[in-house]
Amino acid sequence: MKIELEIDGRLRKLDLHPQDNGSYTVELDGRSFAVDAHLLRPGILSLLIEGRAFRCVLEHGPAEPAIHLETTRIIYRIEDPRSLKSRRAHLGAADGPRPIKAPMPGRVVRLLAAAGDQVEANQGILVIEAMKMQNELKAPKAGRVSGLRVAPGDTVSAGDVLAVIE
Amino acid sequence: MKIELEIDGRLRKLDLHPQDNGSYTVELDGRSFAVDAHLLRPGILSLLIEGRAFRCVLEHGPAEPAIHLETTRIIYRIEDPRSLKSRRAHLGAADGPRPIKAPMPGRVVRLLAAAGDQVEANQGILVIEAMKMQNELKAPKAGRVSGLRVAPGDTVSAGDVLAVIE
Amino acid sequence: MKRIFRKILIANRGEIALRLIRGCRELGLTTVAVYSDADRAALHVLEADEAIRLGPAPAAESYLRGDLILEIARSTGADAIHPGYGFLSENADFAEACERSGIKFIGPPSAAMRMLGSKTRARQAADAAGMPRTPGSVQGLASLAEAHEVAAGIGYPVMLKAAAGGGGKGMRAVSSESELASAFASARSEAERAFGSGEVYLEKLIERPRHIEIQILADEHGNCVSLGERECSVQRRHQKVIEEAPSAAVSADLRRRMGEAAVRLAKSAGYTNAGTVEFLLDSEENFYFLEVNTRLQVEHPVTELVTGLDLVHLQLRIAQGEPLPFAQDDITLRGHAIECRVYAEDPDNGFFPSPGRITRLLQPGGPGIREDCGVYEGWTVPLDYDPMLSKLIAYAPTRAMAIARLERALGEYVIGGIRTNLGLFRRILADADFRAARIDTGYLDRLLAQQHPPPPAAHEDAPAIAAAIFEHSTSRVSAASAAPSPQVSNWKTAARREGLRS
Amino acid sequence: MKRIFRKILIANRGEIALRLIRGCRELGLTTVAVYSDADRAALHVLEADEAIRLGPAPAAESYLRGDLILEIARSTGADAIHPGYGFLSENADFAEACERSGIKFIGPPSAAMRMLGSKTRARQAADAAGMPRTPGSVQGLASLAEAHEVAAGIGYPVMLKAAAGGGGKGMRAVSSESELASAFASARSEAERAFGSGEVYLEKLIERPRHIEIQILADEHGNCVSLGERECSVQRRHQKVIEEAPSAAVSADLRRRMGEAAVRLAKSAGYTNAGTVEFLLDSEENFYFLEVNTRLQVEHPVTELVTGLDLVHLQLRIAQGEPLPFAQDDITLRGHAIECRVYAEDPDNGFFPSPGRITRLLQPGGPGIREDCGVYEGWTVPLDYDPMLSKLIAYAPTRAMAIARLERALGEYVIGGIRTNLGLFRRILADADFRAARIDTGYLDRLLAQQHPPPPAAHEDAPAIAAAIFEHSTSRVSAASAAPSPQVSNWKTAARREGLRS
Repeated sequence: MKIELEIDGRLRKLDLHPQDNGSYTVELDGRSFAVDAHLLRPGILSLLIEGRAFRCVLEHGPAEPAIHLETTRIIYRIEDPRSLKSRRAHLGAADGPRPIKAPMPGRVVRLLAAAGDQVEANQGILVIEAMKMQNELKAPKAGRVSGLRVAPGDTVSAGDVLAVIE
Repeated sequence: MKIELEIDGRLRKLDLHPQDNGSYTVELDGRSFAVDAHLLRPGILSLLIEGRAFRCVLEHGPAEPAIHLETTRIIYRIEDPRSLKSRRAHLGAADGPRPIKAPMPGRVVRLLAAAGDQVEANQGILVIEAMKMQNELKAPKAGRVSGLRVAPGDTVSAGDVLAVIE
Repeated sequence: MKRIFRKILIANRGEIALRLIRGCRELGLTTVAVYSDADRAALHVLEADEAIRLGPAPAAESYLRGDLILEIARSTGADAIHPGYGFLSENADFAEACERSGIKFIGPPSAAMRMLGSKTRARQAADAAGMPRTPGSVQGLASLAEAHEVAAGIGYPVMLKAAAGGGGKGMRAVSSESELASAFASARSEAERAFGSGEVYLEKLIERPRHIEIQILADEHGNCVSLGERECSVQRRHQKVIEEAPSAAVSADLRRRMGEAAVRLAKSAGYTNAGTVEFLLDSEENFYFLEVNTRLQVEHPVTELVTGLDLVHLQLRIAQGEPLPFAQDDITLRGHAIECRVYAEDPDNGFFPSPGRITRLLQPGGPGIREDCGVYEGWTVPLDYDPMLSKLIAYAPTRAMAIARLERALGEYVIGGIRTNLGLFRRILADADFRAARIDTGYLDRLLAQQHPPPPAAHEDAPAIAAAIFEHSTSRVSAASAAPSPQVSNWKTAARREGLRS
Repeated sequence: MKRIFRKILIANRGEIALRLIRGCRELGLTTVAVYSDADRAALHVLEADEAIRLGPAPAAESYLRGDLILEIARSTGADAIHPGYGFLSENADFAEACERSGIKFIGPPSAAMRMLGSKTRARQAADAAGMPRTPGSVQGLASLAEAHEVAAGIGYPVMLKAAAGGGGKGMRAVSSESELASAFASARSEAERAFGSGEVYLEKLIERPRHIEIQILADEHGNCVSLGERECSVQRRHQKVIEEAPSAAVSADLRRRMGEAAVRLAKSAGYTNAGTVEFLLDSEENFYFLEVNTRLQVEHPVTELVTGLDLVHLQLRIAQGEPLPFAQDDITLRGHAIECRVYAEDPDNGFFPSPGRITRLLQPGGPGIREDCGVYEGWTVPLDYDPMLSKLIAYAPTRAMAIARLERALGEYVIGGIRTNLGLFRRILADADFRAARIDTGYLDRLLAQQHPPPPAAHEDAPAIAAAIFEHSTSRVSAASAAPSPQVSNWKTAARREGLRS
């Protein structure tokens, strides 16, 4: 089974050859590993790679999937090898308009910029309140504010696009 | 929804009338309760009955289902109201032949009785070993040993009928 | 007066409500939980003996409704109310309403709360008790002119603080005269907004102070003891993040002197039950009275671990009119304890709160680890309250071993579905200054201002291999659905795929 | 000799393997786990840094394969082997093989193990060290005639014991001369079968003794200290069930005298590292040497909690050649700790073992609770090893509060899918004799012989209502499968129904 994924900012190509009893031969970027894998529960994997032991915990939340491995949390994204479109869309989006999304549900407290304003990167655009704290959302790049769709007092959900910097 | 169940040795008849937000009116043996129920996870229920709070944990193992409630574990059995057969079979089995079942997987170590022997209630019939311990299986009632199907050295699974006392 | 409690109403939520339920149960007391609509599925509702709905999610309509809580105490036959921390715990009016209705408020008398609850009045009490405090005013500043006068008298830099303050609100550091006017105006209006009182006062700013606080216990028979100090210098925006006991900066002699000062203040105010006297400590071992917290603190477990005592049990016994079961000389400290406040917030993204559903929870255990946790796998952290999920506390013979033990426990800990500050603790615990106990109240903000490299990868390829195998096991399971096992359900498979693709 | 460890091989499984991994990690040491085929999915494999397969499930083909384990230690570059308890931990041949191969065995020298491992040789050593023991033989009985002679000399009742014994095997109480011949024959043959040696000896039977044991620590520089006693009188068929520290029956003076005797014996044997000297204590406060366990004990956590020390860290430091970091006078006991050994067995059905899949695991937490657990929700307890799942330990200022805390924690604890002895602990902790510490090694068997009423129902109707609502929510979910949520899967629904109907 061939799998292509983007992990920790890198594209990796793997080929899994299942053997007996949960062991695999893995080809990864041209190298070959013997791997022993055992799923303890859905989402919790005991992985032995050449004698080294890893506890790998799959996180499936509202955002991208992630692997918790020792003290790190690593986001990944499975690529469909037959479709290059999504990958291009994902990797090539640095220059276009950038949205400001609500990172969590909350209420809009203040607007710090107006539609049409020219702003610097990291300039505060609006403030939302959640869990008794006020949090400033900043411009991801320099540009012009557009599509500012909320007003003070509005309730927003995680992932809502609140404004776009063009 | 009408439910009939056998619990803690009693037959109980309930009628659940779901209200809003997880609350129910429960009719039980002619009385009526207001109950607020919230499933935290599958099998874990927070139950409020007239202000009293209960943590109810459903156990579904190889044997009958059970409820863990505070410090007790209570076995139950849902009865199908349209079928009296299973209930009769279940409640009326005291006098007939009684099986001796393996309570856990293990290996037979010794036979203490032979097929055809007349035995007392609680007399040892055979010994099986599991988890480094030897455990004597006893006659559930006085009677004649029949169907002794195992020999020393045999491996047995939980629930296997090893002998019958007639 | 000797009282016998049978039933206690817990006027709180989250980890502290659960901790109080446990403490009550261990003393044979039954508990009444109260909950808002956001908390119907919370652990404290699950674990209490009784549970009564308060109202909608906002605290003002639920956990702050003292009238409703007193009514529930009456109707359920509760003998006493434990307020925990936050919410009504320092509300003298509520304490007084309890006193009037004959239901014991587990905490000090309302009169002592009023005397010590206002920072300006507490500063006056400190003067009367002869304890050191920062130079500055002991009453609210009537005008900007008065502020200028006081600041000139003690010299810049100075701090403006709200008399009713807490959590850093209404607080401004002022480094020179030119900044005073605007700081005075903004501190007043912020205090007015936050506390309904614009009273502010002014004190000398102590440079790079440590935050050291003394735990006291006082019974209703005139006995009062101190249980040593906690160091809470690791703060972000005036919010404690890590607390420990004892402090590496406090010698036995300093501990004795600070403890005596705290006890003197408590006695002068007619204080009873548990309380905390907060101090700033400068680099010359001078300590300055800061404020009194007239309640159980979030960080009380570190004191419990080094003293071997249970503060909640003692609160309950004191409130029943029992004398303290020990004298000052019986208190000995042993070992070292460190607490991490685990929050639903994202340190990699400006510490934004991160409410939502906890899809995975693997908790640490074993020797020397205590966790006071208020959540479970499947719980949805609500928007409406503070984002604390849990307190992870390590105890060991020495500070170095307590750090090592916390690092070990953090390595076992996984919270999935929401972001948390677990990674921040790993960073702090690995920092050379923290390990050497070179900390002050500005320490964490300085650390966070530094660039920090991401933690080293455990293995270059393991994450990619794990992701691929999760994906492979998912597709294998789908194909083999003819033989379902409790381990891998078809539905879960679908859920995992959705997770992977989203 | 000073050694520096970097990597430790853990030659064990279950909770103790996990506890050792944690101890190593806290000292910055990496760990190598070994596992049998039955344990591929075990926690110790998941949590170690490295993991190597040993062989098939039977212990003789895996955890008892000293040759294989040494080979793995060599090939992984481990500096030392920690044997835990059981398996190879008291195997002097294995310790000697480690010594020869230059890999440190974390425990005493093989010579000390040989001297103290045989009960008859240990009795000779006790005599040489001038410590009290039960009257009787100090060598194996050559014949029945010699047995008659010794028994007549000390008077009936007497005990026959296997020199290589443990766990009650090869042990017979003999109340009169007429029983001796058959008891002698059966003890010999049982000892031969169990240990490969039929050597038995004979000692005076102490009536209703308490089992009291002293923990010692000895370094390689001639220092040896005792860390107080543990009381392990609550036993079933000579297997410990509940252990506590300190013992309610041991005064400070008795503790000092028993500790001194234990240290004297250890020093005379050239003992190093952790060890336990077991005694019987009669009702007149006379103590009698029983045997030495030349390893870490299952019940070491209660000593850790009352001394504030970490025995695994100290074992590792001693094995690296470090001197003990404290002297006898530095050891103080504080508070009370009680441990429950949680087993997969069915107390309501003759204590039959209950291996199988753990379908539900809710673990207690909060103040004063430590759990050293070796299992997880979803783990299948294998047939092949002893049935211990976990150790639940409570610490509190007093024995009464430690009992109350354990009761609270047991109320939070749920293990589903297999049967456990959690209910037995609730029964013991509620028993008036246990609460008054009126216990001896026959206490639990007497308690179990009594009829006992089932625990009172929490609520007459709640269980039936809960069962009905579980059933109702199941059918509702099936109907509403158009909107699946992570909480309730269709597959789970099916599984629950099967459970309900089976």
